[in-house]
Amino acid sequence: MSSYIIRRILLGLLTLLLITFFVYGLLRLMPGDPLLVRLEMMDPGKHMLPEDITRMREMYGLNDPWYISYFKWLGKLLHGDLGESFTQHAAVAHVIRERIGATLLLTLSSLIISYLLAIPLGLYATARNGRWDERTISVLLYMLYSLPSFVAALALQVLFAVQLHGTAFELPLFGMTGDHFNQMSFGGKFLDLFKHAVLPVACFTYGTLAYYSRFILANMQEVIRQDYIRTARAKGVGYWRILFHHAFRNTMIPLVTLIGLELPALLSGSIILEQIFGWPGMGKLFFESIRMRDYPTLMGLILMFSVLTLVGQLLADICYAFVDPRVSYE
Amino acid sequence: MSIGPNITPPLADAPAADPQQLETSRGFWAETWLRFRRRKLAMVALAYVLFMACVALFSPAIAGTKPIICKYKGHIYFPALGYFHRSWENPIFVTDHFRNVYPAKLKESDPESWALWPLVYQDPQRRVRADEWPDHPANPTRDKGHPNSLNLFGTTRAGVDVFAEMVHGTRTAMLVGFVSMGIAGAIGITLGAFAGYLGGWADMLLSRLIEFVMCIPPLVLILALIAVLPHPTIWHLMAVLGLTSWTGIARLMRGEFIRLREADFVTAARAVGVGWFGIMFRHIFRNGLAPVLVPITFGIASAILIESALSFLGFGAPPPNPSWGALLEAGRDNLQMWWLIAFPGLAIFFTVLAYNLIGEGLQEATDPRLRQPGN
Amino acid sequence: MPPVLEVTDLRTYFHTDEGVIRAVDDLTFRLEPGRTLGIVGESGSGKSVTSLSIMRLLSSNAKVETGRIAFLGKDLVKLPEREMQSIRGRDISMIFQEPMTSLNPVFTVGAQIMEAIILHQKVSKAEARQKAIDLMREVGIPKPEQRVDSYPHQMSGGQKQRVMIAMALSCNPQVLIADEPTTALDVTIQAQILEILRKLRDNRGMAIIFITHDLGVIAEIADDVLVMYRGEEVEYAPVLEIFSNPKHPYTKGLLACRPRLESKYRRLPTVDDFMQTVKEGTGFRVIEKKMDAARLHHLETAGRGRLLHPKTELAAIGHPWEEGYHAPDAKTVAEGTQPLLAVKNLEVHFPVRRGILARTVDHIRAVDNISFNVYPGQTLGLVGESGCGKTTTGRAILRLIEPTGGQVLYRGTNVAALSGSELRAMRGKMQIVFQDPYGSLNPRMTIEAAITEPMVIQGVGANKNERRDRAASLLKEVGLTPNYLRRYPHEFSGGQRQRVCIARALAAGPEFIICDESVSSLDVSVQAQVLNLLKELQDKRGLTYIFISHALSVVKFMADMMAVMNNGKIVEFGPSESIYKNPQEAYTRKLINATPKDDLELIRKRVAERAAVTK
Amino acid sequence: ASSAEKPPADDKFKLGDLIEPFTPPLLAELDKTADWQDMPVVDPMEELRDQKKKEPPLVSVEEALRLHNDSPEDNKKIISALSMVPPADGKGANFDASIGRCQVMDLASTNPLLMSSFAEAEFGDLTALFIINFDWNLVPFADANAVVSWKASKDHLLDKIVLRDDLVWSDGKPITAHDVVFTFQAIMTSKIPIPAVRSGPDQIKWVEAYDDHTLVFFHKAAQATNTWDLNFPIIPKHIFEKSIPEDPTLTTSAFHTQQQLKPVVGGPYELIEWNRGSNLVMQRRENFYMHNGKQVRGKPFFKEVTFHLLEDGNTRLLALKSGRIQETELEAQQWQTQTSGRDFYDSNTKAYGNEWLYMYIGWNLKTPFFEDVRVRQAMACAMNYDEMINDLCYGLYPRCHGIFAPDAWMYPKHPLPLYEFNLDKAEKLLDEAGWIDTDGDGIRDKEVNGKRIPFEFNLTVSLKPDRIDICNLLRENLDSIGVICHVVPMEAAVFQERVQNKKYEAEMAGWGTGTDPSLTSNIFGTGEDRNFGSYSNPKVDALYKAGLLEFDPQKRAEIYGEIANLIYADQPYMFLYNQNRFFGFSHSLRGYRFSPRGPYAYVPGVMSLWMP
Ligand SMILES: Nc1ncnc2c1ncn2[C@@H]1O[C@H](COP(=O)(O)OP(=O)(O)OP(=O)(O)O)[C@@H](O)[C@H]1O
Ligand SMILES: Nc1ncnc2c1ncn2[C@@H]1O[C@H](COP(=O)(O)OP(=O)(O)OP(=O)(O)O)[C@@H](O)[C@H]1O
Ligand SMILES: [Mg+2]
Ligand SMILES: [Mg+2]
Repeated sequence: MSSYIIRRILLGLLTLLLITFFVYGLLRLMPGDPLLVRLEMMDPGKHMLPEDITRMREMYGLNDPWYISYFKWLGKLLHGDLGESFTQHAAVAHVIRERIGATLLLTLSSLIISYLLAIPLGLYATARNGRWDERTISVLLYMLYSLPSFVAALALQVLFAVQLHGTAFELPLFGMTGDHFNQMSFGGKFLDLFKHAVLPVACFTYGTLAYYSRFILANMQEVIRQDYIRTARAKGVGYWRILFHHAFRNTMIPLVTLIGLELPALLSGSIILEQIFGWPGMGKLFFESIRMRDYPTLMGLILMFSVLTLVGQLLADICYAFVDPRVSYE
Repeated sequence: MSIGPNITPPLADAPAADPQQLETSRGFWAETWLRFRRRKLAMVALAYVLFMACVALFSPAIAGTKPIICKYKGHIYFPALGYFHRSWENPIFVTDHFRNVYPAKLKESDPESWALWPLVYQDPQRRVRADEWPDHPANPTRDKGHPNSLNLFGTTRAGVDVFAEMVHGTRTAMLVGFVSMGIAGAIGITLGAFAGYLGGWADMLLSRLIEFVMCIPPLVLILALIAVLPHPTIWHLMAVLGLTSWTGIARLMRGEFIRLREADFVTAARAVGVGWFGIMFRHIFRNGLAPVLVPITFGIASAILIESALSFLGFGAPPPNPSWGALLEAGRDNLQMWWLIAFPGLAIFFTVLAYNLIGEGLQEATDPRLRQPGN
Repeated sequence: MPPVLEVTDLRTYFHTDEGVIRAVDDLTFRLEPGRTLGIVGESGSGKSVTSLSIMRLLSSNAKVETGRIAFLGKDLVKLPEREMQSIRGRDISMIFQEPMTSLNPVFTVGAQIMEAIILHQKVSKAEARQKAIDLMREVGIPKPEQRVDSYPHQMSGGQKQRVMIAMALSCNPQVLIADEPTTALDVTIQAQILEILRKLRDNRGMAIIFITHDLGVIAEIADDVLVMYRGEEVEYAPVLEIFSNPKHPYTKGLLACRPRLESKYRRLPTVDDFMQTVKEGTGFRVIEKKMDAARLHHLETAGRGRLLHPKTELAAIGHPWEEGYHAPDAKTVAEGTQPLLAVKNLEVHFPVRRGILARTVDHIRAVDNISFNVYPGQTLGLVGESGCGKTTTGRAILRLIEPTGGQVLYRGTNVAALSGSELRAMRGKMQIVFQDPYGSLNPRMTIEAAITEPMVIQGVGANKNERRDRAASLLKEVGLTPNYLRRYPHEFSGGQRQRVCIARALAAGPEFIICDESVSSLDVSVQAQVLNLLKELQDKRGLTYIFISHALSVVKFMADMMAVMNNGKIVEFGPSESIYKNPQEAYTRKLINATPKDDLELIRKRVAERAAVTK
Repeated sequence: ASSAEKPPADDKFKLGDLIEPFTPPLLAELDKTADWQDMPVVDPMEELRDQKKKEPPLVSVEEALRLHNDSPEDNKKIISALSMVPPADGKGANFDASIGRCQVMDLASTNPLLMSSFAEAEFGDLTALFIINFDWNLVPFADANAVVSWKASKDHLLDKIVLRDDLVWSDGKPITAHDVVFTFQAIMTSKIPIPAVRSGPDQIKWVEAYDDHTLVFFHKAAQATNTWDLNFPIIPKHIFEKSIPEDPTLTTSAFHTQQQLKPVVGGPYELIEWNRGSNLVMQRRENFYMHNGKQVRGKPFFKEVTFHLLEDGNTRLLALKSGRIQETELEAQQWQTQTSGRDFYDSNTKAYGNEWLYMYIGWNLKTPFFEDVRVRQAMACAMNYDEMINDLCYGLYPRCHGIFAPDAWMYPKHPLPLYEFNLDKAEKLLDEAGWIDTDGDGIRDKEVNGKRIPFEFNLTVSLKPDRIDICNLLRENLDSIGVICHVVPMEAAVFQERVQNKKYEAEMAGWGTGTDPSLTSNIFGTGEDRNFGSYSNPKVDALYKAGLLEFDPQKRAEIYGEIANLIYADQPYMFLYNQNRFFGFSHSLRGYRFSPRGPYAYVPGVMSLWMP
């Protein structure tokens, strides 16, 4: 196993190299020019002088062929330097670091909550499959799935931030922290973050429930009719324990795969919800960077996503051997 | 029963056993279909999808401002076909200055003419203006286009009828979902199956490929493609969607194959001499279907939404192209106009529901343990 | 004494696409505490369905149509699921027929036993673990401290079966339903298990329903016997009664055709020699029949005598050819014949892994340096204690497991060196019938597909219809009806599945077959039919078999040469008759002696003992 | 972090390397020859107060707050009442108030030299120090808060400015003429990536500080726009002197990162908190208006100003309605549909300003389709202007009359008549231009360079639904006269690249107004930077040259008016509409007024907002 992991990590580094190389090529292939999209280009009064454009092009290394730029980027990376953002006027590492906390707060809690809800929902659906209550719940979930998040977000904002304004249930309309956050006590900070996170997390979560619970249901149905479930029943094991312990354990391979697939989403955030809730997350950053063709920032983000993706897959693969003893990597 | 001293050797010289009462047996998939047919909800869902397909196919006959068929200056024309492709609408109507308004012009230019009109006189691409059709005022614009008897689902900001747009948008909605998920499913299942079953180096390579594709941000890829493709069309969009969204399916399939390749019945199949292809796709695949059905069914539905997001990036069909997603997008900017969200939202909901019911039905139908009559 | 369990007019039907299957039709019996009811009957006659009906664990398409199952006066048929659940395990527990698929693959066997213990007894985890280890030791699993942490797939068939037994016993139930609990066990272990059951019955007053095909076992343990045939009860009487004075022709036939170690038959009689069934409306009628002399003569003389190794080789293995010692029609393979299969120093080791990084800390030497030859047309019997490596040997020969060392030569070619397509072609010639028939059938393939598939691959049969007809006739050969073709594996009884697997192995027309416990779940009559078929084929087409079994009588009937395995090694190898007559190893002797006996004397003795105990 | 990279030897950092060497004469010499003329030194708040005195409110504040803004008259009333400012002593103003404002875009940097976006400009207005500024009529002046006197030489080549001596940076160090010189040198350094601020200052030949307060600007040429070149923000020399050579990007070194978060500023407010992607808090600077314990400048009205980053229009409106912010820009449809009810007017009001911002569809004159002026005119006839204005623009925008707005001083005295929607005329013009459907496929075509090409072109547009709708309207009309127009919405960057590299056939976009009409020369002048459609008219070129050298306002207006007419006749653009901007204000807010460049892009601008 350990040799497998080491081999995977080495291969992962190679993959990473390939991915970044390829993506860098793609980035440079994208139409659009980081200098031409700058706002200054559209300013009716002050505009960028052609000489300045040439000069900055040189400075940003845009005159080099893309593969040369890539290797320059790589060289810097090996020194632990992600370069400087074209648009944010800061080091890429700094820009990303500023967003990580906010993004994780949103995505991680949403991921946890959605699994915490979806697993019982899926199990419940398995237990009651085909009955009216299960049908109702799943239709509701599908309804939520098709409800656009911007509609839900607005409705929740109107309800909690406007209608309930002044009551105990009031929730902040936007932002991650309240005014003067830095002056708050630890508990106050926690409460403040919590209140700000409720609505975005809710919007982030509800849509995924249908998918996860349906996924769990599908896999459970496969397992629930196996003979060993009958054995467990013969032992007198309670129904829920059978579902949760005996059957659910056998659906772990797809579930672990799914979680592995979701891992990179932890850092990708959501553009729409971040915009609506004024949440300083990674989704906006990524989108903005694409919009502005901010290659260094994009590369920093993609490197991070890629690492996370690879780690997610590796973890999933390792977990296979844990959740199913028949799988081995020797 | 012929159990007795004269045991008939089973092979070589085996006589064709009494073929009288042996029904021809159906294959696994035929039987799946048989069981599927018994699931009422799934069949209703399938009927819904087929209905939508019909709507898509006959959209110009349902809503449009061009006659389905007309006789004009002694010839028969099918101007409504112009909704599928502009060149299918006869140029004579341009030459004769119809300016895309048929009812009055037909009579004016040729009093002899007659025409068969679509069910609803509304256009998916433009606003219907006053006096085009008897007693038909101009479509309301701005936020005034509440659903009414003439505009069943209301109108957009520009006065385009939402009902017509949705009817014609069905085409894209259906096509994008099926084609893109078809591609994704085919690639994902095949590669996942190979990676999981073969293991070893093949798995190492294919898994790296999966990771590689996973790490490419679709947005970047799409924008880069715009540079390469001079005129990206809806087909390109479907291809890109398909080519980027297979990774999850592949991973899930791979997981199932890893789990099942050690199963005894697989060993048994190997012992019988079944080749890798047979083992993978006859033996393992049907047993590992459950986890991939879910992403595929959801994928078909969500492709509808992605399509609109992408055509907004200038990828895919150009703007007057009617699409559910585009309506939702328009509604997003103006939530007062609830009908822009409600109707496409409902359509998407029903589609999600239908695909999922079909998926559920399919999954249950493929499980012979659930074989029981009348259920 | 009031019965713990009373079944009246039980009817359990399956509703399928092909119509209603009356698996159990009008069954009535009662079970008193401290007594054992043995159920015997044709394979597929509804024994398992009866027990599942009692447990209320039938699949969703089955329904108890009428009848009453009274447990201590409560009708289980009508009991709410909640209460039923509390009865299961605690009051009634069950050993399932197929232990391979009945164990949860992702939990260690220890955990599965412990769960049952913790569920019904107030003990801590550590205590439960200790208890589980004790139970495993009790049922004869070697090194239980190590084995508690094994996963089901790491255990041999017999070991899994013992885990099932341990699990069922751990709950201390009032009623134990044991559905063929010893099919995969060698006779010594079987004796040990029977002893445990007896003790539990006698000391705790546990009532047992014991389903088996082995009349010897019935004789050893049962107080009453219920004989089933096609879902119906044909005879229900105390054990002595059944053995001494069977009434129903089926029972008579059954008793008549059980194989004996000392039997002289070349072919075995089947119940069809003693009775005939005639269709009558929806049911059937049985007409008794007498075996005629011609038939008897046929049975005693058909086919060839034993075919032994070449004389030089016999000498080399310590069984030199002695004229007169062997049966008169015994022959040896001509000198210089190339063996069909030569196994040389075969080794298969499984790593034992520990810890998070799953480092290999030890090896289980499942097959430890064994060598033997099998000549064309021969049958090699392979016997040995459960878990000694028989299955592993078989799989390693076919390269279904990569051997750790050694060589397997098939007609002189090294199997390990074959490429993918060559190997596939070779597999057309070499077949294996797996020990676990259920697991080895694809749950999503009809058995028609399963049986015709090898034909397609090996190019047998011109078209679909022809292949189907062939499959149909194969089914008939193994005693199944052709309209089963469209069923899926889960719709069969254990014995039926076993026969499906045999039919599959025969489908491609192989020349060499490994039969791994292939007749263990068959009633004696069907077993006889299948064994006859195998012999017939051997005569006709010179097939070669490796026959793995625990039933020594069966091995003796089938095998020319015999190998006795212990702990992964072959401890004794020679002509089967010589070994039976004169076992050299203590281990072999033990095996032979432990074979259950079913002569009336013994039964009388046991009944008398029982009477003394129950007084 | 990148300091490990060593630049090549000849690539050494040199401050002000873009400035031609020049030895300025002594001040006494200059004073002798220059013939100084006084230039306006104005306290912007005072000017605003004077202005308000000249235009008394049309209604009372209470009435204005009760009004629903449904007509231009109401709009005028509301603005006139609510644009009032407190008297010089600040009576009536609540100096403890804080204001929450929102921005649709985050700041990229807090360094005024790197300023580019609207948000950064507003931040600059609050925190940065400018010497020369301009008012809502786009008339430049020297800011009396910073300047004692401003004199210009008669030949327009010199400007002499004397700074006040009570100016200090937020860290307490005095602001001197040397800071200005340093800033100019920094701007004119090639290694420092200053994208936009350099245009303007690059027309200055030299800046000399004769003492701590006396500055002389030497211009390269005598042009009417010279004073605009002095409109740049000042940065502290003592902060950047050492750090710039180490990190010319101004942003990435640890020191500069710190400076970004806590910049040393010269303006009325200073930054105290900046959370990228979410908000930014500024605080009133004590030592801006107090000097040696004495109040020397007007006290800024707010204690604290917070910028919230709110990209979503609905959220912005909700934030305003629920009182979380006091002012926000509204989208047109919000103005139209979501701000007319009680829930809005109960605690808010709204107003709009006519801006000199026009939308157009630009033709690429280098394509065979649009080189002929008749085709462009035909296009102008094929647009359904009424529907565009009334339906697609909610009737909120006026039609565009060409490159200058009718209320601008440079709008022609005798404008050309506007094109009207007339498909018959359009068809006629197209026929004349040779675009006739010869092959009978319903699409007009023409032989160009021996090849018959159909009239089928792409109309590129950015991803804005309202713009796409308008393009679509044109498409529909063209379609009915046998011209195929594909509306191709494009992501902003692609759009920019295609357009700026002239790889397009037609595009829809808009131009805002600069401070001076001469700035449009780089859009319509032959071969100029932003002349993406390759329009060329020698007369226009000549007039632009003349306009730059003309100092008489009257004559300048005539010149630019003529340019406007020439361009309208040539139709390089199809002129669509002037886009107004809409704002919602809390009832508690006062002092807002609009300019042609929006409500705050002038002085006092944001500084005139206050709360009673
Ligand atoms: N799920 C099912 N669907 C349809 N028929 C079934 C199903 N399970 C069992 N049967 C049929 O019911 C009959 C009784 O099966 P059962 O398992 O009780 O046999 P059995 O007596 O235990 O046989 P064996 O000794 O071979 O295990 C058989 O003919 C079998 O084919
Ligand atoms: N995959 C495995 N991993 C570890 N140990 C294994 C594995 N498979 C089998 N074993 C062990 O190898 C030994 C031999 O197993 P095998 O199945 O060959 O026994 P067997 O002789 O067929 O027994 P039975 O008669 O009970 O079926 C057993 O002790 C078993 O526990
Ligand atoms: Mg059974
Ligand atoms: Mg075995």
